[in-house]
Amino acid sequence: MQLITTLLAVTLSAGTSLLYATIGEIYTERSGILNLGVEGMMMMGALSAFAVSFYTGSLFLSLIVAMLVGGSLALLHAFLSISMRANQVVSGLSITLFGTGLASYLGQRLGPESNGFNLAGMTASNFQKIQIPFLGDIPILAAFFNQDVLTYMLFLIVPLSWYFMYRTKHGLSLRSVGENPRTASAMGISVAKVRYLYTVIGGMLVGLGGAHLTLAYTPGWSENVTGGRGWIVIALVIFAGWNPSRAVFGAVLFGGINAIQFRLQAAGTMIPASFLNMAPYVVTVVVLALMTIIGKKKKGKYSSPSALGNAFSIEDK
Amino acid sequence: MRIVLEKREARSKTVTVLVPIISFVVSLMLGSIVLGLSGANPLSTYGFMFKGAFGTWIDFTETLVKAIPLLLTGLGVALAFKLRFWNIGAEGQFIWGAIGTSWVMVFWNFLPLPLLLPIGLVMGMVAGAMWAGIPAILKANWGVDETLTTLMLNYVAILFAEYLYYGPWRDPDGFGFPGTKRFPQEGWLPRFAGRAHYGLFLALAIAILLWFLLSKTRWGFEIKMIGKNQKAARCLGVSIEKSIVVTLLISGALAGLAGATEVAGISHRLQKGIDMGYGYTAIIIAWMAQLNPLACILVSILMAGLLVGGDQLQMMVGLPSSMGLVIQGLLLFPLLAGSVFTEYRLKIVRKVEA
Amino acid sequence: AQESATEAPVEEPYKVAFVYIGPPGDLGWTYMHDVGKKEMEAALGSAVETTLIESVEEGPDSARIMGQYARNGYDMVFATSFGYMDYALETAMDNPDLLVEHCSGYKTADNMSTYFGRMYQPRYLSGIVAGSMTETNIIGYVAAFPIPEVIRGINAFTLGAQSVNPDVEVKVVWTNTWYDPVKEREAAIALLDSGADLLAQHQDTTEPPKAAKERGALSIGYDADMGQFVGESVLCSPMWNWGPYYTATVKAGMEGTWESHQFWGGLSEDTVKLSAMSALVPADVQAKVTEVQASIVAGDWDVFTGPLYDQSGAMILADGEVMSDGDMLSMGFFVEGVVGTVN
Amino acid sequence: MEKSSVSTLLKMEGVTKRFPGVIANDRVDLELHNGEVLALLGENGAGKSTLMNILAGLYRPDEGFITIRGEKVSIHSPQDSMHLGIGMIHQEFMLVQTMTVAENIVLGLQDLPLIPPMAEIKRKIIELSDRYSLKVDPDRFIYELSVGEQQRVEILKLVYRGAEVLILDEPTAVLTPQESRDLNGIIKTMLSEGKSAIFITHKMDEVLSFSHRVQVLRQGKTVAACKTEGTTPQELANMMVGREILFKIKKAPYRPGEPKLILDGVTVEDPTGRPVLKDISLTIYEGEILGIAGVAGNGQTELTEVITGLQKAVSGRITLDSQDMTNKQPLHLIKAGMSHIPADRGAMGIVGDMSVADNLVMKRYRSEPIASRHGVMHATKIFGFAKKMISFFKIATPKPETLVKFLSGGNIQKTILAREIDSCGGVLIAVYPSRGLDVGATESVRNNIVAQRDKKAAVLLVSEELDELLSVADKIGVMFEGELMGIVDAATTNKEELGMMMAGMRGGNA
Ligand SMILES: Nc1ncnc2c1ncn2[C@@H]1O[C@H](COP(=O)(O)OP(=O)(O)OP(=O)(O)O)[C@@H](O)[C@H]1O
Ligand SMILES: Nc1ncnc2c1ncn2[C@@H]1O[C@H](COP(=O)(O)OP(=O)(O)OP(=O)(O)O)[C@@H](O)[C@H]1O
Ligand SMILES: [Mg+2]
Ligand SMILES: [Mg+2]
Repeated sequence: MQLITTLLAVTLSAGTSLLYATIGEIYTERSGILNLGVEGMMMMGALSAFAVSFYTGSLFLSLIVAMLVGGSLALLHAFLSISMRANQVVSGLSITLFGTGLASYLGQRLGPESNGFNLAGMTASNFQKIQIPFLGDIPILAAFFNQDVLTYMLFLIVPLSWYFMYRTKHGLSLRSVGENPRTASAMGISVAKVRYLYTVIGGMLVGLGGAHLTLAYTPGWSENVTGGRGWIVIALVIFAGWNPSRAVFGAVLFGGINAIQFRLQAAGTMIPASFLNMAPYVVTVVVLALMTIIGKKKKGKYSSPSALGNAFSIEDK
Repeated sequence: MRIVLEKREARSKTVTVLVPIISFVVSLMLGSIVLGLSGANPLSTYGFMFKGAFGTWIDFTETLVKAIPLLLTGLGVALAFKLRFWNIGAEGQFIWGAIGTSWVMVFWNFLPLPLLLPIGLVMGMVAGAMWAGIPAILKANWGVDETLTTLMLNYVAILFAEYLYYGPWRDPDGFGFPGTKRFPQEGWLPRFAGRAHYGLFLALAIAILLWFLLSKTRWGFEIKMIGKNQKAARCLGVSIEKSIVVTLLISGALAGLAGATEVAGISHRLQKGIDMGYGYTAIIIAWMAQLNPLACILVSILMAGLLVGGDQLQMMVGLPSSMGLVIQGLLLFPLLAGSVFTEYRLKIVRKVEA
Repeated sequence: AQESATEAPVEEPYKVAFVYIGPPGDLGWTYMHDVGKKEMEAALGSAVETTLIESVEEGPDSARIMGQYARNGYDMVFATSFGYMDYALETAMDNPDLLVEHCSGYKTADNMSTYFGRMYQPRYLSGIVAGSMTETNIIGYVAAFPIPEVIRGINAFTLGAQSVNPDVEVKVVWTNTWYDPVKEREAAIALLDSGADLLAQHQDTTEPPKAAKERGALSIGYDADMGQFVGESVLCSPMWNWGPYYTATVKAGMEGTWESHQFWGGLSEDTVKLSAMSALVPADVQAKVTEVQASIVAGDWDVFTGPLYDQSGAMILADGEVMSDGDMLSMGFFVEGVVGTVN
Repeated sequence: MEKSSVSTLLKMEGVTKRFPGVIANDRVDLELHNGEVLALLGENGAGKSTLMNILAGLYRPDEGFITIRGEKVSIHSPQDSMHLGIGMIHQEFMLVQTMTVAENIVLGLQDLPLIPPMAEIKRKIIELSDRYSLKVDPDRFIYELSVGEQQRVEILKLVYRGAEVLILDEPTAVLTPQESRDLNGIIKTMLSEGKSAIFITHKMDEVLSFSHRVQVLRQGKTVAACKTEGTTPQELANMMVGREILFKIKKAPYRPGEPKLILDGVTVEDPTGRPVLKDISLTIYEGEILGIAGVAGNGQTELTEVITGLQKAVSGRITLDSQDMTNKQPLHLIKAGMSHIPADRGAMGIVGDMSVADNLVMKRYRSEPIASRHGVMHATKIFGFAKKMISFFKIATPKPETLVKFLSGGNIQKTILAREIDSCGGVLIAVYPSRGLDVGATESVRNNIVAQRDKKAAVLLVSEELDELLSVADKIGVMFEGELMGIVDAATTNKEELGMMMAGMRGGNA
C-alpha cells in the first residue's frame, strides 16, 4: 500500500511536466498542426520561468512569462506552417534546434555577474509540495494530495480539456478543423484562425510544462534540463490517441515504469541496468501495439486527426 | 485590402532558383542580428564558418565525412516518407547497423580477412533492416502507429548498444573501457582523402540508384501510389503490407549502412558517441530535399557543411555551442518560409470586389 | 595582457585548446576542467592563449576538431573525456608537432600523454563521513555508467563507509547518463524511497543532493563542492582540482621540457581533494578523515589494500596485499556490501 | 406555381474563375428569382460546382460581382454566405466522419452557446427530421451511416440553419431512386415554404419535374437560359453537350458463351462476425451483363469486393475460367483479366495526387510496352498511351500531367472507366458506373460497357437505377439483406417485379 502510494506520488510529480506538454500538443495536433518543436518550447519555458523567478521572485509572473515564451515559439511555427505553408516537420524540428540552443545560450548569459553570468547553480523561489489536510493522509489518495500547485492545476486542466474538446462549441470547431478542414471551412469556421489559436495555446501549455521542471520538479536551471522529454511528449500524444484523458494514462504508465525500474535496481535485481532503463520505452510500444490490435474494431476513435500535418487551402481540393 | 497567396499556373523556373537564394540571404541577415547581439562580427563569423567547412581540401573532406552518414540516413528516411510511413527511427536503425557490422568485425574471426568488410557492411544493413522491420510489421499487419514505435525503439537501440559495449562486448584488453575491440585493419573501409572514405561513393551510387528506382520503375510507381492513396493502390492490385515491409526493410538497411560505414570507416569499433542524432537530422534533410534522392546529395553536403562550419563559432569566434543550434534554426526559418513562393505568388486583393 | 604586448615584443603566445564533453555550465565534470583551465590562465598570464570547445561528442567529430586545432597552429590540446582516446591518438599521429593531453585514457604516444586523478582516494574519505552519519545504514549511490572509474569510486566509497560502520549497505542505481537532471533526480528518489538516508553520486548534476535535501536526507557531492549550491546537507564532495596539473603541463610545453607521460595524481599531488566538510559533520568524524587523509598523502597506505572481498565473498586481495595501478584501472567488480550489478 | 411578378433575388454578373490551366467560369451571368428553382445544367467539368462554390463563399471569383436583392454584396467566406441566407449542399459530402450527426449539424453555427445544449439540439433535429421525414439518429457517428443517410444529414444541416437560398449540387447523384424521390419531396416541401433554389443535376426527369428555369453552362460559359416549360430532355441534353444525344443503347443480340465467373455459396462476414453476404451463388457467362439491383447497403459492395479480392469469403468458392479464385489477392485477379470500377471513386478508384496519365496506366504499368521486362517504365510510352486514352474517352483535362483531383467528378469517372475498359481481359465489375455523369458521359459509359459484353466479356453491373439495368443488362439479380432474391431476365421483367424483390420477396429462378 505504502509502496503504491509512493510510486503514484512520484509518478504524478514526474508526469506533471510531461502532461502539460502532452495536453498542449494535443490541442495543437487536434487542429491539424504537427508541432515537433515541443523540446525547444519546453526548454525555453523552463529557462524563462526560472529566470523570471530568479529576478522577481514572483512565481505567478514566471508562469505567465513561460506561457508567453512557449506561445511565441508556437506562433512562429504557426506562421510558418499555416501562413507560409511550410513543411511542418521541418519547421517543428527547427523550432527545437532554435529553442534548445537559445535556452542554453541565455542560461549562460542571463545569470548574475557574480556567477559568471551563469544561471545554472542559482536558486530561486519555487513551488513546494502542499499537503492537503485530511485527504493527504489517506493511503493511495495521499499520492494525489501531496503535490505542488502545478500538479493540482492539472486536476482541473485535464478534465476541463476533455470537456472542452468533446462538449463545447469551440471543441467542436477544433476537432473538425483537424479532421476535415474543407468541411470546417465550408461550415464557416476559419481554419487558419483556429489553427493559429490552438497552436499558440498548445505552445503555452508546453511552456508551462517546461516551467514545472525548473520551478518545481528539479528546481533551478541546469543545461539540457528537458533532456529529450519533448520527444516523449510526441509519443505520448499518439499513445493518448489525441484524447486528454488518455494522456494521463500514458504519462502515468511511462513515468510509473521508470519509477519501478529504478526501485528494482535499488533492490538489487540481477537484470542489467540497461535493460531496466529500456523498460519505459519497450512497455510503451508493447502497450500501444496491444491496444491497437485489440481495439481494432473501435473505428477512428483513437486515430490521428485526418488532416494532421497537411497545409490547407480551400482551392487545393 | 489584404494579401493572399495564389497558386501559380506552373512552377516558375526562375522563381525556383531565386527563392532559395533570397531566403538564404534573409537567413544570413537574421543570423547577423543574433551574432551581432552576442558580440561577434557577423561577416568574419560567416567567413570562418564557410572556411571551416569548405575552405581547404582537408576541411572539405571532413565535411564529406559527415555527409556520408547524413546522406545514407536521409535516403532511408526519404524512402519511408514516400510511402507516408513516418520513420523517425533512422537513429535506432543507424545504431543497429553499427552493432551488426561490429559483430562481424569483432566476433567472426573464422572469416577470411578480405571478406570481413563486405560481410560486415551487409550485416550492418541486415541489422538496420531488422530494426525497421519491427515497426513495419506492426504497422502493416495491425496498423500500430509507426511514429511512436520508431521513436521509442531509438531509445531501446541506444541502450542496447550501451549494454553491449559496457557489458559482454567490452574489449577485454581495454582496461575496462567501454567499447568493443578495435576491428582488424582489413575490415576498415579504406580512405581516399583525409578521413573521407569510400563509403562516400557507395552512398552516392545508392542515391542515384534510388532516384532511378523511384522515378523510373514499377516499384517506385507503386510506392507513389501507396503513399498518395493506399486504398486505391490496394484496389489496383498493389500489396500494401508487402510494400510497407519491403520498403521499410530497405529504408532501415540504408540507415543501417550509415551506421556500418561509420564504424568501419571512422571509429573502427563500437563505442559511445557514434550516434550523433544523424537519424533526426536526416528528417530535415529528407524534407528539404523534397524526398528526392538526388537532391538529398546536395542537401546533405550543405547540412554537413553547416554542422562542421558551425563548430567554428566556438573554435574561432568563442561563442558557446548553443549558438550553433540557434544559427541552424535561424537559417532554416527563412528557407521554410520561402518555399511557398515556388508554388504560390502574393496577390493583393481589394475589398470592393465580390 | 595588452600592456605586456606593447612593452615587450615577446614571441607568439603558447596556444592551448580544451575539448570539453559538456558545457562548462554543467557545474560538474566540465565545470571543474574549466576552473582548472582558468587557474592555469591566471598563473601563466599572457604567455598562453587558450580556447575551448564545448559539448563535443566522444565520436568521430572529436578527431576533426583536434585536427583543426593542430592546423590552426595550436601547440597543445587537452581532450577531457575518455571517449576521445582513439581520436586523440589519431590526431597525435597525424600532427607530430601537436602535444595531446588525454584525460582518463591509457594510450600514449611520443606526443600524447594521459592524465587522471585518483578520485577513489577522496571518495574513500567521503565514505568515512557517510558511514559515520547514516542512521539506516543504507546509502544510495546514483551512478552513470559501469566503467572502471565509476566502479572504483563506488568500491572505495563503500570501503570507506565500512571502515567506520561494518553494517553499511551501498545500493547502486545506474542511470545510463552522465548528465540528465531529471533522470538523476528520479533515481535519487527511488533510492531514498528504498530506505537510504544518505546519497552519494557519480553524476554531473546537483539533482541528487537537491532531492536528498528536500527529503531531509544527507548527501555527498561530486566534481565540485556541491555544498556551495545546495547547502549544509551536502556533507562533503570529492572534487577535481586540475589547476596545478594544467599549469605545470602547459608550462612544461612552453619551456620545451614536456615529455610523454601517464599521470595519475592523487591527494598528494593535489589533483583530487575533498571539499571542506559541512558543519553537520561532527568533529570526531572530521578528525578521522583528516587522519586517514594524512596517511594516504604520506604514502603509508592506500585504499585498495587487502583483505578485500568481492560481492560474492571471493577474496580479491589477501591481507596486506596492495592492488596494482593496472588492476585498479580496469576494475570490474563490486566489493562486498554493494547492492547492484556491474552492468 | 407560376409567379405573377418576377422579382430578382440574386444576381451574378460577369463572374470569372480561373484555376491553374483552366478557366472554370468565363464571365458567367446568373439570375435567381424569388421562390423559383433554377436548374443549372452542363457537362462534367462545365464549371457548375465552381460557380456555386463562389456563391457559398468557398472560392473567390477573379472577376465579377454578386448582388442580392439589388444590393452589391461581398462574399469572402462561407460565413458571409450563410449570413446572406445562402445554404449549399456540396457535391462531395461536407461531413466530419468522426463526429456525430448532431455535432455535424451544429458545427460552425455562429449563435451556438459555448456549451451546446445537446439535448435541446437533438430534440430540434428530431423535430425537423419528422417534419421533412428525414430519418436519422442524431447520436450516430457519420462513419456509421450509409451514403443515403449522410445525404440526409447534409439536408438537415441546411434546414437547421434556415437558409433562404438553397444550392443543391447533385444531391441525388449517389442516392437510390427511392431516396431520390424522398429527397425531391423534401425539397418541394422546403420550396413551398417560400425558399428559392439552384439545383444542379444530370437527371433530366428531375429538371423537368421541379425546376422553373434552366441555365446551361458549357466550358465555363453560359450557352443557354430559358424557361423549363416547353423544353424536352432531348433539347436540354443537346444544349449541354453540343451534339445529338440518343438515349438509346446500341446492343448486339444476347448470345451468351461459356460460363466465365461462377460464385458458389459465397459467404462474407464483417469484422464483428455478422454475415453481410449470405450463401451467394451465381454464374456470369461470356458475352453477358448481369445487373445487380437493390437498395444500397444490402450487400452489393461486399459482393463486388469479394469477387475482386478486396474482402475474404468465409465459405464458398469463386471460379474464373474454371480456375479457383477464392480469396486470391487483387493482383492475381487483375492478372486473370478482371477489371473493377469501384463505387467510391475518389477513395478507391484514383490516386488524386498523381497525374491523369499516371492514373491511366495504373493497370498497365506492370507489363510491356509501358514497362520493360525489368520493371523500368518508359515516360514517353506512358504519355503516348495517355494521350490516346484521353482523346478516345473524351476526358476533359488541361494536360495529361494535371493531377486527377483537379478534374471534375465526371471526368474522374471517365478516367477510371477508360483505364478499366482498356485493360479488361474478360471480366468487368462495374459499380454505379454512371453516378454523377452527365448525359453524354452516361451514354458513352453505357455504350462502352455494352461494347465489352459484345466483345464476349462477362460483366457484373451494380446499379440503383432500374432504367439503366433494364436497358443495359441481360439478366438482373436482386440483393436484399445480403441475399440474392433471384435472377430475372432483363427483357421480360419490369420495374414492379424488381421493386418487389428489392423489398425482400423472392422471385425469378432463385
Ligand atoms: N470515433 C470517434 N471519433 C471521434 N470522437 C469520438 C469517437 N468516439 C467517441 N468520441 C468522442 O470521444 C469522447 C470521449 O469518449 P470516451 O468518453 O469513450 O473517452 P474517454 O472516457 O475520454 O477515454 P477512455 O475511454 O480512454 O477513458 C466522447 O465524448 C465522444 O464524443
Ligand atoms: N480546386 C480546383 N483546382 C483546379 N482546378 C479545378 C478545381 N476545381 C475545379 N477545377 C476545374 O474547373 C473545371 C470546372 O469544374 P467543376 O467542378 O466546377 O465542374 P462541374 O460542372 O461541377 O462538373 P461535374 O458535373 O462533373 O461535377 C474543371 O475543369 C475542373 O478540372
Ligand atoms: Mg471512457
Ligand atoms: Mg460538380
